[in-house]
Amino acid sequence: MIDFPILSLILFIPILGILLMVLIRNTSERTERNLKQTAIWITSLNFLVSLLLIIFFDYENPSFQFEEKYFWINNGISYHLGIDGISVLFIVLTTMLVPICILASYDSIKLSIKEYLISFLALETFMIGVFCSLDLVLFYLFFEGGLIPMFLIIGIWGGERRVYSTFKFFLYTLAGSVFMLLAIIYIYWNSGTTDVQYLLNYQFSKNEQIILWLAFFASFVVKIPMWPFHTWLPDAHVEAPTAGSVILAGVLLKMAGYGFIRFSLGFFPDASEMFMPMIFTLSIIAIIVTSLIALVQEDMKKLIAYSSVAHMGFVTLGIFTFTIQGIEGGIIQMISHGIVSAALFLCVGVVYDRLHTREISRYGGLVNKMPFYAFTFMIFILASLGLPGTSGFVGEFLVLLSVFTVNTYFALFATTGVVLAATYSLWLYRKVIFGALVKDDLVDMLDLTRREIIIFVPLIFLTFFLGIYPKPVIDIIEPSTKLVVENFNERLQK
Amino acid sequence: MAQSIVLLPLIGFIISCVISFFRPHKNLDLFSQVITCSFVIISAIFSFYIFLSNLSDPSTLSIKIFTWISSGDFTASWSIYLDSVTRVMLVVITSVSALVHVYSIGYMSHDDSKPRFMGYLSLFTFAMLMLVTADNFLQLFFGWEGVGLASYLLIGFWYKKPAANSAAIKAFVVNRVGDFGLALGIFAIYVMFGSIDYQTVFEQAEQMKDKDIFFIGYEIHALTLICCLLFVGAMGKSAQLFLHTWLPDAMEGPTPVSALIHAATMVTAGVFLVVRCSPIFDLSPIALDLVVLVGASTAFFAATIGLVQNDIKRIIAYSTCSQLGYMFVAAGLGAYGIAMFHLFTHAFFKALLFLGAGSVIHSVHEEQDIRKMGGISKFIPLTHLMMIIGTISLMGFPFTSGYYSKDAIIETAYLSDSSYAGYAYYLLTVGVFMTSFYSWRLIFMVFNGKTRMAEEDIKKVHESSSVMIIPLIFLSVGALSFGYLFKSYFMGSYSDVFWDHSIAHHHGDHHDIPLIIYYMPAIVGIFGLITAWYMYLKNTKLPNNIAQVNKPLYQFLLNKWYFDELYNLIFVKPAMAFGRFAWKLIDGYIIDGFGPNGIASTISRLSIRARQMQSGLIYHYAFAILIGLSFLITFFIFTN
Amino acid sequence: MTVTQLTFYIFSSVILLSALMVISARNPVHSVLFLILAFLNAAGIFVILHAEFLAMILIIVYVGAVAVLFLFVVMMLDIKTTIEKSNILQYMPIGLFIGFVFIAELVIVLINTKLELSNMQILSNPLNKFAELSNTKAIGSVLYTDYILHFQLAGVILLIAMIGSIVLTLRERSGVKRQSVSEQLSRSSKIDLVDVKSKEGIDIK
Amino acid sequence: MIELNQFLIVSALLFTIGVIGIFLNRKNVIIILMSIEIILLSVNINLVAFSYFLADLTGQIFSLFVLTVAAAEAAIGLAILVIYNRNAGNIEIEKISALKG
Amino acid sequence: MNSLYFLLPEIFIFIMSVILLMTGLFVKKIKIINYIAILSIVIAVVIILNQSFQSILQNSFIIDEFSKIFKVMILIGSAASLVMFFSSKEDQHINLYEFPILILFSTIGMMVMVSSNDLLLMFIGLELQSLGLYVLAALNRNSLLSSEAGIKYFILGALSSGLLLFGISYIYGFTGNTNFNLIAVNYSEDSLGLIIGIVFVCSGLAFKVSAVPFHMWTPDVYQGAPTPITGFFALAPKIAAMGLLVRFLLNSFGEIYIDWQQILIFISIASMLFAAVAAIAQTNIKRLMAYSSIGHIGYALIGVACVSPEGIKSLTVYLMIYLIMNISVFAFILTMKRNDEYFEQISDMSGLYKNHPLSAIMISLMMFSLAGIPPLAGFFGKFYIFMAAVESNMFVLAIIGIIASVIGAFYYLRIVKVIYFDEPQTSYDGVSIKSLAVLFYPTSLLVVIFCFYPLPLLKIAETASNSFF
Repeated sequence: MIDFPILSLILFIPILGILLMVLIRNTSERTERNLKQTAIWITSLNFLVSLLLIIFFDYENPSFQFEEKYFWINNGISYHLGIDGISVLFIVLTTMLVPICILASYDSIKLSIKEYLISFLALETFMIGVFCSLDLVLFYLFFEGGLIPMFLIIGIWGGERRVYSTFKFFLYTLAGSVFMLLAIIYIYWNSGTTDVQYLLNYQFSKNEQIILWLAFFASFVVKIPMWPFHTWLPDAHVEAPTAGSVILAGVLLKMAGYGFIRFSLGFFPDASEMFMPMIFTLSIIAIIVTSLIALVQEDMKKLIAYSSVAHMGFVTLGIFTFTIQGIEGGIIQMISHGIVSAALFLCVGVVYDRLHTREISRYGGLVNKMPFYAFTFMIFILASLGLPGTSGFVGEFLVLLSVFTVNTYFALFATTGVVLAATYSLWLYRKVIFGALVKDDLVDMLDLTRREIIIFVPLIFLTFFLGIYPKPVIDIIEPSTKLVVENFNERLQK
Repeated sequence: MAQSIVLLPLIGFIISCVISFFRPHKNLDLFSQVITCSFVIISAIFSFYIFLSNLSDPSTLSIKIFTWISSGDFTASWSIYLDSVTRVMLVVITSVSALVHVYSIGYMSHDDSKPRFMGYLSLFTFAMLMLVTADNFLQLFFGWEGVGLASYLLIGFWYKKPAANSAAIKAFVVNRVGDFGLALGIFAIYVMFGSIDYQTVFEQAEQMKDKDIFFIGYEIHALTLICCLLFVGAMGKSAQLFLHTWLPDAMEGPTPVSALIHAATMVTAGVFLVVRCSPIFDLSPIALDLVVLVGASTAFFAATIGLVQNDIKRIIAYSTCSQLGYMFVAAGLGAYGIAMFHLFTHAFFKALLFLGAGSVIHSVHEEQDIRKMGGISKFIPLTHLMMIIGTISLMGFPFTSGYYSKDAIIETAYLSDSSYAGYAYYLLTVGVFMTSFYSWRLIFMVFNGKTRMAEEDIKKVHESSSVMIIPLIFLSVGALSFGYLFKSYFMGSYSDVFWDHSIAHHHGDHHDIPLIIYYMPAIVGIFGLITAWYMYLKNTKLPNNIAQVNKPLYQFLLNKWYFDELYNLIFVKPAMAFGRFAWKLIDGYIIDGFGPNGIASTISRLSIRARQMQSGLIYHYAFAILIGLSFLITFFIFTN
Repeated sequence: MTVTQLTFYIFSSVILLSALMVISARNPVHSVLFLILAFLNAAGIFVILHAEFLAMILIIVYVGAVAVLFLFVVMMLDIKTTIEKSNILQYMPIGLFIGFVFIAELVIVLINTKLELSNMQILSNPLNKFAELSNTKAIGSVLYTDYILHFQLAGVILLIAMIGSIVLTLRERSGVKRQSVSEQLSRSSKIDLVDVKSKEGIDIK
Repeated sequence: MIELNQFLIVSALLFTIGVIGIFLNRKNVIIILMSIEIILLSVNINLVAFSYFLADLTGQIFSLFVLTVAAAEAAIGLAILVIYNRNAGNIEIEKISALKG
Repeated sequence: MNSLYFLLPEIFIFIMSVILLMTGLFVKKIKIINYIAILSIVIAVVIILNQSFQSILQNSFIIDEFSKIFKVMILIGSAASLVMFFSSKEDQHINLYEFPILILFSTIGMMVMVSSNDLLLMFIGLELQSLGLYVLAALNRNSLLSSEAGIKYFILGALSSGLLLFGISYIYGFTGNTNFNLIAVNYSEDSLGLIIGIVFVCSGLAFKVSAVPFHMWTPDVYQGAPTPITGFFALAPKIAAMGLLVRFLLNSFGEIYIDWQQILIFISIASMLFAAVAAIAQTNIKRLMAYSSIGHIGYALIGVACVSPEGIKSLTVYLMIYLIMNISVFAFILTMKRNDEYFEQISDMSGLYKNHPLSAIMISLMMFSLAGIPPLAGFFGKFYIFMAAVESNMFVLAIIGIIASVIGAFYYLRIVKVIYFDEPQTSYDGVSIKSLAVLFYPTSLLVVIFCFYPLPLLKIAETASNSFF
């Protein structure tokens, strides 16, 4: 443990970067390069600093660490940061993905690069804030604040229907989360504070729990997204620039999963228990229906987007089993999905940069020209379909295992998702990569550049690391998860 | 040593994987071939060593390498678990794999991505070894899926061929359906036993005998459920009835692959699983009955299809399917040792057949249709010989390997008092006839009789290189002698010592079997041989006539009982249709239409209405004020 | 019915009728005249209510100034009597309905209204405080004391009205020649003294 | 004696006439200005009546200020009307709708 | 003469405006007049801040924290519109020296409004303000739109004054007093006449704050009036009328709030929803801002409807943030001109990000802030309002509020969309005009960094609410 306010530092380094970049004026080619490099260095620095969190993390301690608390709005609502085993990994995931995103858009973004980078840095702050704030208002601030840069990222640098998509994304998620705001306010008046630590031991009456749970649910269900509130996701993904999709899939969706664990389970155990069948049902529908939808997609990104919905279905399933395995499985599934789907979007981005289309039918036989690419893509496709040995498997397995212990019906249905995942993933891979190279415009496709390889290597490494030796990661999560489960069971009113 | 058996192929895979990126480079190609082959050969030698030492010391050995997943009270480790079953499997896998590796050097000599192929083979070997050396169900599952992956990669090795790609996906997906059952089985095991380690599970199995589990609304006997679910996995991997459709299609891959994966090793993983879990299976008569039922049906069903197929590899594939059915019958009847024995012998003669077929295909320039061959034995006599050895072993000709193992199965079926033993016995016996018939049909149509090849093609037919023939010779030795050599260990007098608690044992009274029963398989087999000879060498018009007369039946068999079409109709098409429906109609029309888009358009319509209300005319504005005022006043008058 | 009551009824009915005429007369001039009539009768009601000063003011300010202003503007703008458009009928029913509801509610409320003076504390300017003074004097005595701020602010209101009216209606027409005395007087700006050499003359700009 | 509510009802009727004059009027703006004067007059009657019945002078003072304000309003209203007439060439209510939507 | 001392700010501004009125006749430089006007406002602010609490003139004029805060806000709004006035060029028609003077006079009216504790004073303050505003709306004498705006504003304003007065007469009649505190002593519980009076007064005031359904004038007047004046309309009078509404309702009818709370809830809901929906179809930025202000007033009214210390606090915070945001937005709207010609269509803003990237960022953030997206200041405004609503258990109001804010977010986003996503057009002059830059950048920055240190504003708001509870 260290006393230095390291979380604030991580939060503010990107803001510092923004200020720095605002000062860089003009838009000549050289300054553009300066801008990009500044952004990369700043975010990499932030990544390194965030690694300190892991290094100094106290593995035995299940409660919050690196706490910071300053007076902010009033005695009940303060600037309170802190992380535990559940959140620390998400922070590192975020800080890792942002430099990758910036690197990924190094050449593909030509227009207003400055604003682009500023948006990303701002987004980074918001995302990190979500995972480390221990005050509900602060949490909401970050949770919603991320919409602004994301709106711009999709809207300015997106594809053809970007306006529709970005509005849908923004308004949909906003509409969901405002209810959470009301709930937060209600909590404030009810308990006199919005401090998470305090509220984790605060008992709401059963009826209150139901309403508040639903309000939080409204926010998370859209964000995660769960069927039938998922339709914004494919649109947003399809139109977003590559890096935008990466962040969207990699981090933004996880906020909701994190919220479910931290708040829905933490504050409202009775309501969570009560709504468990609903969550399960929706998750199952999400897993099966969106997998089937993914099966018939013609657009690569849309396919991956729908698969994200299915994967997130596993996450919610796991979380709402209220078992250690389930929650840990959910977290690992989120982290894994953060890596794998991010990488898949990057993979799509690679060919999109070259051919400027995401239509599956425009591709075919890329392996002939791009062996490295084919290899990389293969790894992530496999991880996405949950092959043992890759990160995708561990989470999925733990989730299904825990679901089975809770309810065999749901386990039965959820497991069919595994079969479907294999189908659509391999189908996509086959259409894009395999086959003879017959399309004229594919003849000149170049394989991964050095920059792209640099992007993928850490992701590949992590995919396997998490798949083969996830123990260090689980060790970080375990004490806090245990606490969550114990807390949940203790406070359950019979 | 045990670790190196498992790891060497992995290293080989990684090296060739790296090499494959720097293609095309002759030296590197060679390097990768040498590396992978030598690594696998080394591990084969080690395996033999371990196997032979097992004959004297059959103790169980478990080496934990490191923890894989540990969450709450759930733990699973990477480990190596050696007992008799594993040791047998190690021998089968590594030796066949080593031979196939070597064989591939020759077979793939014209391919331009050799390192990749060799790498995949090594990867497969690694995954298969992981499967058999697992000490818990999760690692087993890892290997299980790993071999699925390797199979996928190898079937789709010639990625330019659309059929190969489809077959690869089909193999993977159908296997996944099996895995689905296996995974559920593992979950159920965890729920019941609180652990998924073999040792814990098997030790506690006896106590769980009478426990029930609540599964999808029913109270079910726990062990039966577990076994059935595990068996679903086994069915997928071993291409048993209903989940068999991928295996014939998998023949799109290169032939060494078929030999290694789809004959000798991967498909037997299902049998391995049942044998491995024999302590549980033994406690669940219902599950065992199911195994028998499915196994016997498959044995019969696959054989019927094999009768009429024309693709050389597909015939052997159906034969594999059928033989796997035999193994399951044995396992299902509680004769796990016999099942393992048939697995063991089958690996060799089936690999021999496949590699021989590969050699044939290689000689006749990638032609696989036996109707377009014929009379080429004089060009490739060695191959012909090897194929005949394989075939006699397969048909169970006395004193060949197959004879011992297959006979044992049929005898067991005859003797067993299991409820489906009779059913199995008759089907298997008929199966023997059909096996013999289609095997010989293949031999006769390929090697004997008048050639049906084009003039210029037949001139180019030549014997394969020695690098391909030598593995065949090794295998043929196995196919001929291993049955005799090891029968006493697997099922005979030494079997108790040999298996040493690694499988469940039955010490039933030794019944006397009527001689006619004892010789029945051999007689039926020879009868099959004669029939084939008559139909395909003597009276070559007969097959056609029979086909003409029984056209529906012929078509039914030729189209593999229409399973593919049926699945297409039941699963694939509805899934796609539902996907499209869910996408366009539910997502697009209902959710979006009434959700975001609907609300948005409603609001914008309202907005236009509101805009029209702002007419610009003062008296309208004043009127609005008055209405507001009247409303408020009315409201208050009526509330007070 | 007493005389007071009678006069009240006469005054009020004339007020109402003339008010109706104001809004319905076709000729705006007539409207203004009816407005004046209404004011005059209102002054009468004021007298009934013993507010003599206000009655006078109403006549002086309203009839004398405001109404005349109206009349003046009506004349100045030369408003034509327009023919009613047909669409008035379209809105008439709903308008009248709302108006009717409105008035009905007011009347229903007012019919039963009674002041319960007994429980009221009237603290600002109860008339008994000025019992000995005339109405005008009483008003004057509070207007410049208690209401000084209000009174001054009313002055500001009138000032604004004045400034506003001037600002708005003052028209600076271009091309209108005006006499600027100061500019005329400051001759330095307009007159150059030039030495004219003989026989050369100067250029006239 | 005349009751308070009689005055109030007269005043309410007058008020309503004024209001109706604003929104049922389709002629010109001047009539509207006059309607406003009628409304203010009704207010004055109210105030004076209350003043009388409450025996309180405040109502009359109030009424005085209302008169003042009414005068000022009339002045400004007419001024605006004049410049509108100057710009548009008419003061027909139906035509005052350049700003809308 | 104690009383006069307490009236010092009002008197000072009055004297200054009369002096300016005189000097204006001789000084041709209108800028100088404007500078002096701004200066006098600044001085007035200083005086106000140094005033002590007092109620004078038989308790009809109150100086307390609430009135001081609101007066300062009003003066800031007025000063901001005077600064905006600098941007109008010499040849423009509103370039009259009466402009600052009229604004000063109106400002006096508003200051009286927020201090008044008496129906009569309230009415006079209101009229003082309104008359100035009527003239200002029509100030561009040669423009048809401006004079039409003037005429509409005037007629409807006079009508609303009529309603207000009618209501006042009833309140006076049924309580026998005009002083708010005395009214509070005298009302009888079940007097329908009184309630009708309250309804009428509320309607009149709702007109002044432009709450639905008394809002119809707002878009037209905003559009027709010259832009600096529109800015003024959006800033000061709303705040003044809101302050007046609060004082009137709380001081005189605080006890029977159950009766009038319904009115506020109704107009608040109507305002929020209607503004959010109606703004979507707008194409003119000034009209859009009109609807925006209607919506914001709807939210602010929630604060009043709560009738709680938290409610008044949230109202004050909301109005302060509203003021800051609107100054910024109107300063920006004034920069939307090419070759000295104003462009008011939203579509004219396309491509702003290319020509003026910084102001594009700022105005976009401002739009997000208006939409109430965290972490910008606008969020905190709404946050406090909802805090108050939830505290008072007005969940329906809060839920409708958030729904409206989501709908409303759409039209703010549309502006961001035009700025960033649409094809660029010819450039504006940009925020090159110093006077506007002075307004635009600091306010924008304030909105962005508000979240870091919101405490001062909250403290101020708290003291404001302490004046009542």
